[in-house]
Amino acid sequence: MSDPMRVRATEKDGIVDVKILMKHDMESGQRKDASGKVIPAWFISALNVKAQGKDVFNAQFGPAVSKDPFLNFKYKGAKGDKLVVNWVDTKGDKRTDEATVS
Amino acid sequence: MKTLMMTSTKHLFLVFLGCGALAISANVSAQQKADPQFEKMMKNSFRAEGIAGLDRIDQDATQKFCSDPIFASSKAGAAKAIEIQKINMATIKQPTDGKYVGDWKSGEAIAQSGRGATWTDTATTPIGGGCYNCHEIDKKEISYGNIGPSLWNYGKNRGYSQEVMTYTWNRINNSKAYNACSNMPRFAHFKLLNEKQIQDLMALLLDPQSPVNQ
Amino acid sequence: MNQQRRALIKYSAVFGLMASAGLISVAQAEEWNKAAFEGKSLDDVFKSLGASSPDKSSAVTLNAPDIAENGAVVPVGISTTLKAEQMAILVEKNPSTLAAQFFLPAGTEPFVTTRIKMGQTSNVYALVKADGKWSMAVKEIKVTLGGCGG
Amino acid sequence: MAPVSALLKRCLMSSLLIAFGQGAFAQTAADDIAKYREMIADGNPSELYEMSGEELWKKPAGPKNTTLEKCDLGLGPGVVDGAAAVLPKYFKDTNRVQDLESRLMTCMDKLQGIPSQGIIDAKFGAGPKKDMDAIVAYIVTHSKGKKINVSTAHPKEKEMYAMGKRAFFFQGGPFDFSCASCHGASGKRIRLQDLPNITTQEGAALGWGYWPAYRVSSGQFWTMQQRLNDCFRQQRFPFPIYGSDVTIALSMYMAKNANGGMIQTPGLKR
Repeated sequence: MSDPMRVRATEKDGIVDVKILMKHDMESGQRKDASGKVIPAWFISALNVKAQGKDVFNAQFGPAVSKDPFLNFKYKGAKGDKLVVNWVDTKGDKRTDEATVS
Repeated sequence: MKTLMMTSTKHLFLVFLGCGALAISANVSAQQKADPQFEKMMKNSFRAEGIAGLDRIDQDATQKFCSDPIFASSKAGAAKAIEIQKINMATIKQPTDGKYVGDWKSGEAIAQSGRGATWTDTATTPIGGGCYNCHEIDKKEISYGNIGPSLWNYGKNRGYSQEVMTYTWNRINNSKAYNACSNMPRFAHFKLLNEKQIQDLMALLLDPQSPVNQ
Repeated sequence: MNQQRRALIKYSAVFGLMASAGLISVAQAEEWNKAAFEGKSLDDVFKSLGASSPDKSSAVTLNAPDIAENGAVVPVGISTTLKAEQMAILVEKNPSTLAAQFFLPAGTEPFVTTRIKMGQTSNVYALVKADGKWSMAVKEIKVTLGGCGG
Repeated sequence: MAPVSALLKRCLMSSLLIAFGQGAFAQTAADDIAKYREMIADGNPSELYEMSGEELWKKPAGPKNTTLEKCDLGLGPGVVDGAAAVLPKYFKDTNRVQDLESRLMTCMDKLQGIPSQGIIDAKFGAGPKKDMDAIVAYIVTHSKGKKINVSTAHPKEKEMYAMGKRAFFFQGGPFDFSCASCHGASGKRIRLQDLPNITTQEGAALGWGYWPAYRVSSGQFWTMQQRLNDCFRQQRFPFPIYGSDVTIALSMYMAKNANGGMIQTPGLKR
């Protein structure tokens, strides 16, 4: 099972600032291991964020997003909003974490 | 100072010897003594891994001398430094084919690479010169270190005389021949670079066509 | 139902999984643009995004450093005064040009920051789609060699 | 350094600086690098390690199925806050000076029954060392903002400092490098990376205070043990054994020199 995400969300003047750190190797398919064999691509390909059950952000990643991906976005919301963050990777592994806007 | 720099390396070298000779007279401090406890710690703290054997922490005279900066910078140390420089000068061989200048393009690649000789390398991993780690060389490379002096316009400033050739050859082969505790590795002494590679590095600095001299 | 099943089969296994797991709605999965992520040039990606030739616009800001100390992590942000519904980051000299794209529902600010890998010094493009029209900003980011190199 | 070489160095450096304006050129690049660092500072992936480290600290493990919550890191059993700011330190129960990692190995051994050898032999970032990395991230995060306050009052601490100092200047290997080759003078860089001068308080605080750190170049969280290990690799030395005295002695030398500086861990490094 994958490691949890770190989700920080703070509200100011009606705007919620969301920062997400995900634990993922984001293998690009360009790297070689010690024996010279190409390490196959394996990366988070899509991410969805819902606030109070409604989509606020969708991202699609290619292999060029950095290891342990970081995302920062903002939406119109309020303190106490319940965020649900989902991602899925190219092997079908997935992860869901929740956070409350402070 | 600027003029001194621009004239010739020989003059620099003479200043050098002059200072060294002055320093020989007084002899107060001595090199730090062997400390059995320290040696025991070093012996017990490392293990061989890949090509990096434990013999790598057996010091030669130069390394031992330079591991004691207090003594090395003392007056007595200055006399010893001359001795160390002589030992190192004696190891330098001039190019077997009499050629000092090779191909600056290969030289640039060698100067860029900082690889080789670690325990994650193999005996056949090409060893780089790692020159940009410490020197500015071709101005186009903005990622350069400053532990050593800039080498931009190296030949353009010094000229391409045999004197400059020999000095530079020697300095790349074994920098400790001129400065006992130079931070620069002894590339020929430890067989880090071969003769061809050193000729190519020479070209980077001393081929009038090299981008360094534009 | 039948129609939906057929649609699912068309997607890569991954997105089928995503959809069947209920993580991402079928509508979104349909939008996932495999061709765009496999594009090897700016034109490939522009075409796949339906952005034939985006205009450079001062309304789009690409927030990124001039020099990256390491190509493995290059911070890149896009913001705009336009009412953005979609954004994308493209790296001209990467093996695959499109790094990431984002979909912003109404109520989400036209702002995003992420981190990308760059194999070498390259132009980086920030694309913004607003009112069905694509605009962009471009900036060269220098990727430097660092450390001892060993 | 011998006066001769000092003179040569001064001649070369100053004349080159004047003649070619090297300083100004490098400054622009340095400013750009500073901007880059500022941009990535927000969102340090060390946090991901810290999260799992906290879990591991509080989760029963090992043959004794015990947590680490009673581990004495120097400020008493179970005290995590500020513990990293006083290490390395002499511990009576083991009768030796220990750094964070070697002390954690003692706790894992004594409290949980996990033998240290398996941790020492593991590859970095794998197996029990992966857990160790996370636990270290958790501990050091709880010293962030604390003043570095390392003691050399105990004779064994004093001795460790002296040995660390000697090890710092010890040259060896085919490159003739010591720690001091790169970290013994101020204002120096390798490529575009600033090299803290560990022989000064300011420089030592910049080094010691920012490690352990997440390295963006490798995408890994590195403990100080791993940082030192890779320094020795680049020095072309043989392999320093995990938790060995030379690593603790060097840590003691750095930490003591850094006294009064601020712990900023976990850092975020190139």
